[in-house]
Amino acid sequence: MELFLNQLLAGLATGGIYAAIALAIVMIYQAIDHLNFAQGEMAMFSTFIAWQLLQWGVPYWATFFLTIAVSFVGGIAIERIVFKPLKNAPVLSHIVVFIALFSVFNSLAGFIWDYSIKSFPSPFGGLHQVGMIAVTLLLLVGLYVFFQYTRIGLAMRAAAANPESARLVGVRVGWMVALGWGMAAAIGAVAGMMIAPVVFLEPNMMLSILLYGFAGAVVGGLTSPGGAVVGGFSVGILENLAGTYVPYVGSELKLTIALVLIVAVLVVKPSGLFGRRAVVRV
Amino acid sequence: MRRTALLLAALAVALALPLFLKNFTLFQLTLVMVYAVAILGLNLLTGFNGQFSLGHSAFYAIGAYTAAILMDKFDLPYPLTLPAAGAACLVVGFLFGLPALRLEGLYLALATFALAVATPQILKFSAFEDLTGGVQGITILKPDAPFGLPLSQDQWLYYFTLAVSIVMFWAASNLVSSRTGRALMAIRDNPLAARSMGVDTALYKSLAFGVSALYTGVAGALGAIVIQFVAPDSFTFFLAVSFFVGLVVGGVGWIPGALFGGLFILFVPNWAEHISKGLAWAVYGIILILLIYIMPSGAAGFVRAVTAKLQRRAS
Amino acid sequence: MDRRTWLIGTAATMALTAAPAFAAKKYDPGASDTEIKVGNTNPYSGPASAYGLIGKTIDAYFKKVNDDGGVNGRKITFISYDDAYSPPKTVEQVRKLVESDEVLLIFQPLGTPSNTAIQKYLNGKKVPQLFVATGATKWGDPKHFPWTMGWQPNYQSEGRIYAKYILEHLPNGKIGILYQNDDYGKDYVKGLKDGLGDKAKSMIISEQPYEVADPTVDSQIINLKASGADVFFNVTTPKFAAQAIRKAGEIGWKPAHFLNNVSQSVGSVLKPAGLEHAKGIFSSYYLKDATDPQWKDDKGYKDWVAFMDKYFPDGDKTSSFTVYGYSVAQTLVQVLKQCGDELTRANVMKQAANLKNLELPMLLPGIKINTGPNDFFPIEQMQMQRFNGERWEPFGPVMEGAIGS
Amino acid sequence: MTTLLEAKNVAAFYGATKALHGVDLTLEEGSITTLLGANGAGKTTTLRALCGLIRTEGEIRFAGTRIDGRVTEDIVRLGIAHVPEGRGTFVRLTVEENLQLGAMTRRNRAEIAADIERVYEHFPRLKERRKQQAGTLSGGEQQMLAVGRALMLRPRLMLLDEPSFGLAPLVVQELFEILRTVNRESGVSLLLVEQNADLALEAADRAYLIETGRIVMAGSAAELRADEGVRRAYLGY
Repeated sequence: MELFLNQLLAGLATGGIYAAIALAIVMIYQAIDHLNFAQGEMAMFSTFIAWQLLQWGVPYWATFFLTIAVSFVGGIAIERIVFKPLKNAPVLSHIVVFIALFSVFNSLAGFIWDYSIKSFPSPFGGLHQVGMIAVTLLLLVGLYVFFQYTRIGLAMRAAAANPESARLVGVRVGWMVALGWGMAAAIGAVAGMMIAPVVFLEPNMMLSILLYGFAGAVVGGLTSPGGAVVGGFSVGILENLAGTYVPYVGSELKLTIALVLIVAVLVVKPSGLFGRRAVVRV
Repeated sequence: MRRTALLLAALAVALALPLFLKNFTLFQLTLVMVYAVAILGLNLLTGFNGQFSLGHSAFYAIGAYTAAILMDKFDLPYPLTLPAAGAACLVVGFLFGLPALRLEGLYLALATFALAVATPQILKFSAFEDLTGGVQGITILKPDAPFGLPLSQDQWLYYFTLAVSIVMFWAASNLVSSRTGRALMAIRDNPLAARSMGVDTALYKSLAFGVSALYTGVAGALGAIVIQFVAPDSFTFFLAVSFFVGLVVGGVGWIPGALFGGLFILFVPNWAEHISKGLAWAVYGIILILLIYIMPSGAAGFVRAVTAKLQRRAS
Repeated sequence: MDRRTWLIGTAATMALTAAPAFAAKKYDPGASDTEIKVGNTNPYSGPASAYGLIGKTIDAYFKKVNDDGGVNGRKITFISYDDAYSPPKTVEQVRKLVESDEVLLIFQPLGTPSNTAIQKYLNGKKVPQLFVATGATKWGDPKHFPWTMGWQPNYQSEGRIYAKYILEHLPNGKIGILYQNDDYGKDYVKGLKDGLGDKAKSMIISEQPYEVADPTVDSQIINLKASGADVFFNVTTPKFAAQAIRKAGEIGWKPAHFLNNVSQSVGSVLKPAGLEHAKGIFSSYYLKDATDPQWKDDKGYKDWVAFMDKYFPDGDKTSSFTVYGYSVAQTLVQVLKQCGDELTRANVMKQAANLKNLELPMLLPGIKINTGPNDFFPIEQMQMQRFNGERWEPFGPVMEGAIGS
Repeated sequence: MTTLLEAKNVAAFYGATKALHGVDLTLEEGSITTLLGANGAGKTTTLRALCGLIRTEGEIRFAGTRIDGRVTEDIVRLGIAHVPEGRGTFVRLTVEENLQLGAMTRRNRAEIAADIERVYEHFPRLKERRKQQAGTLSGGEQQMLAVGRALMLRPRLMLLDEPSFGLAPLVVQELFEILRTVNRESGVSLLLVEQNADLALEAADRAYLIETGRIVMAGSAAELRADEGVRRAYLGY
């Protein structure tokens, strides 16, 4: 029983990591209707920027907000420079560009900061994982309020759902997409700064976390930020319990088991546990 | 007529290359053909049937291991391992295609991506270690040219792979222009209409998965013979991502595009490394972005635009 | 290079290769009056890119050698390609090195699968596959693969050294193992089990693998604690080692902790993990840890720092990989020196198998490199050490893993 | 009366394909104008061209300013509301959110709230369903929502693309009644594209006939109604 509880708590803690990144994934999915495969690398890069600021002696909270601001601007810049000219290219070409961005960020981080691990401080001390979960939930609430109760949040939702109609009511759709990138980059930065104290900072730190984040986002349903958070936590817990309790194969095939379960969820419920399929009457 | 002439010229060049090129370059070109066949498999699925996959490294791995195990444990001659690998992948692909029926677009991409990620772990699994060699993998012997032909191993493998590739490409273009091919494309373009025309979409979609896996599996077997070695680390999801990049760069839904894709994923990383060692993958990423910028629909779109321009000028 | 070492090396050369040293010049591809071409593959990208530091350090060291006049008047041209830790890519790059760049030898290709993939090719071509960067046991097999040689102590012998210690001092220990699920991890576990012999079954009560792709090993550590183990054999690479040490400390699990030397760096593992959690850990090593304050006045250490400052200023001085790259490059330079003017592939292997009591400035005191026609394991000695919360304290004699030789 | 919108020799393109070949149009302030034509004649294309949704050539002026070549978002801000073909409903948003989106270019919250109430007065059924997902509304309700959303802009000109399409006759009548009221009370000019020529000519002051991307006839609604050819081809009697 004690083992079970401990594994549950550990799963919750790693789940917090996945939830944070899943939230960023869902954010950008809402804004651009794609999964951004470079999301994790962008978050990693932001975290390195934070690390560099800390090395230069900038205090933690100043670094925290400065990094968010820099990432926000960076995300917008990426959309304006890389994706705006490609807005008429086929979807698959966009995915290739995500892959290209992935390579660029990974390689650049390794080049600038090299590949050995770096410890990253936590503002919450010994209670880091509790703090991380709290930050994730806070972000979620913040996003909910933003999307539900602000004009610009409404405009973003409209731009994502029906770009042409949105333009016809005067929403600057191009900028909404850019804003979505900016926000996703900023949320990624927060996720990165929360994750790095747990897994240590290095250029490849997001590789697998991104995958689990995707899994969490998909299980929860890509259209639901709340679902993404729940999904992230479930994947974390599931993975730990499978590794501990599935006899014989559990420890060796932990990842595989988790993935099989995810695919199973999808087969039963193709739009995720909390995802919505648009209801349309013609 | 012009097309046939072009194909014959290309074939003549391909046959003559070993007379002029070093063994190492031939080896690289052999790998290009191997990757081209793998990408062709992916193209049949994505380009002609509209199903995504970021998991084709799994089928490539199954093909490679099938070949390696048959050669290593059962002393099967290497040419016979290709049909075996193809058959194994046809079955696995078809079975994977069944649950995949329920998934669309991104969800399918993710499910297949999960398959790619899990592959190395499954290959390492200790229960299969006697067969797969576990983490150590399997080393196999490189075949000599048969019948005492005066060819080096690399030259022979080049011709062997060339022959297999020609058969695979020929079969693919026939498949695409057949009734089955039209059904596959109808499903891609308008699944509802296809169903109302009486196409059994479930069957065809699973079949497309199977055939696609078959191609990639044959490529995997060829790859194992050429590299002489299989190990879990050879089949990570990076390979699946490379295939995908090759598909898009070559052109989705255009059969010769696979060859462009193969050339791209083999040579461009090397060029990138040549330009800057420390930033090789950053350079690669930038090349990729520029390429998509110039040819948003890959080589296919580019070639089409150029031929259209030429024809317009001619007329 | 430390003067004393150089003298020993030269003396060895004089004594054992006196005759060929005065022979006429003889060259294989890749060698000439002015140049020696050395080929290498390293993972500069991909999941194992942390190891790329080794290749960069070697490159920097050869620059230094060239600035100092080269080896017997010849400059070393070091050609190193990225293989992203993918065996097919290694095959392609190594073939390019051999057939297109025409290097004299392949030096330090990294990774067990990568080296396995090129072993047959290089032995078939009779090109040296020298001082491979992996600790698998299979690299010391001169009968079947006379062109392949390892360098570092192999993982299995390190496992045996810990087994020996455990049997002696903790005969009733209950052992829990955390290992990376690949050749490296499994070799360590095999070494430990072989060393424990009959007692392995009863003593090892839990084995927890992890994948390189796992974000954390927290779950595994919880399971190990729950199993009741009081001896912890920690076979992890730096990132996971740091996670494991920290997690064990956080949940109050205090076993006798044996950490594989891959991750013994004070600066890049123990410090991030928290020095208070690392106190009391056992390990064994053969290189000096550059972040260990006990070496700060050591001549070899100071030379290394001077080299790093001048030739590799961006290099990470807290990483053991820079020390490793420096030392293995010095070993190759010694071999090339011994080759004299006979720079043939055969002679390279012959001299590589003819290193006698070679001491290097960054090897721990008492550790010597020895090879022979039937001994393709250059470094076989290790020193047990314990972490006192600040630095590693050696204890006991220099130990031999004794396998293969 | 003053000219509100004037299009001179406007061509429009879908990619490389030319879809309009020199259209001339003049709309008077406060008028109802209708654009008639067969399927594929270029009616929808004309509307899309006017509000910058596709690439155009030629000159378009709105209240004196050139608007050709400007982006849709800016044209909307000048006071042109477009009720597109298929209604452009934001199906996953609520009815009220749809209306709020219509006022995206405006700032004054109190006025917006008042305008929403006015839309609800016009369309009481929307008020009942204000918290419902818009996708769950019936076709007629969605059309009303689309008109309501357009009104939220406080436009000077509304472009309506087949508002009667797919609606029951009673609903159509109700809708046109409201459109006429809006035109009369708020002075909003309307440009109406319709399949149902009878209905459109009855409501309109002025009419244009478009065939294969060219304006082939222009005049008062009465003139077109009286024309033999129009009658035979579009009115069906």
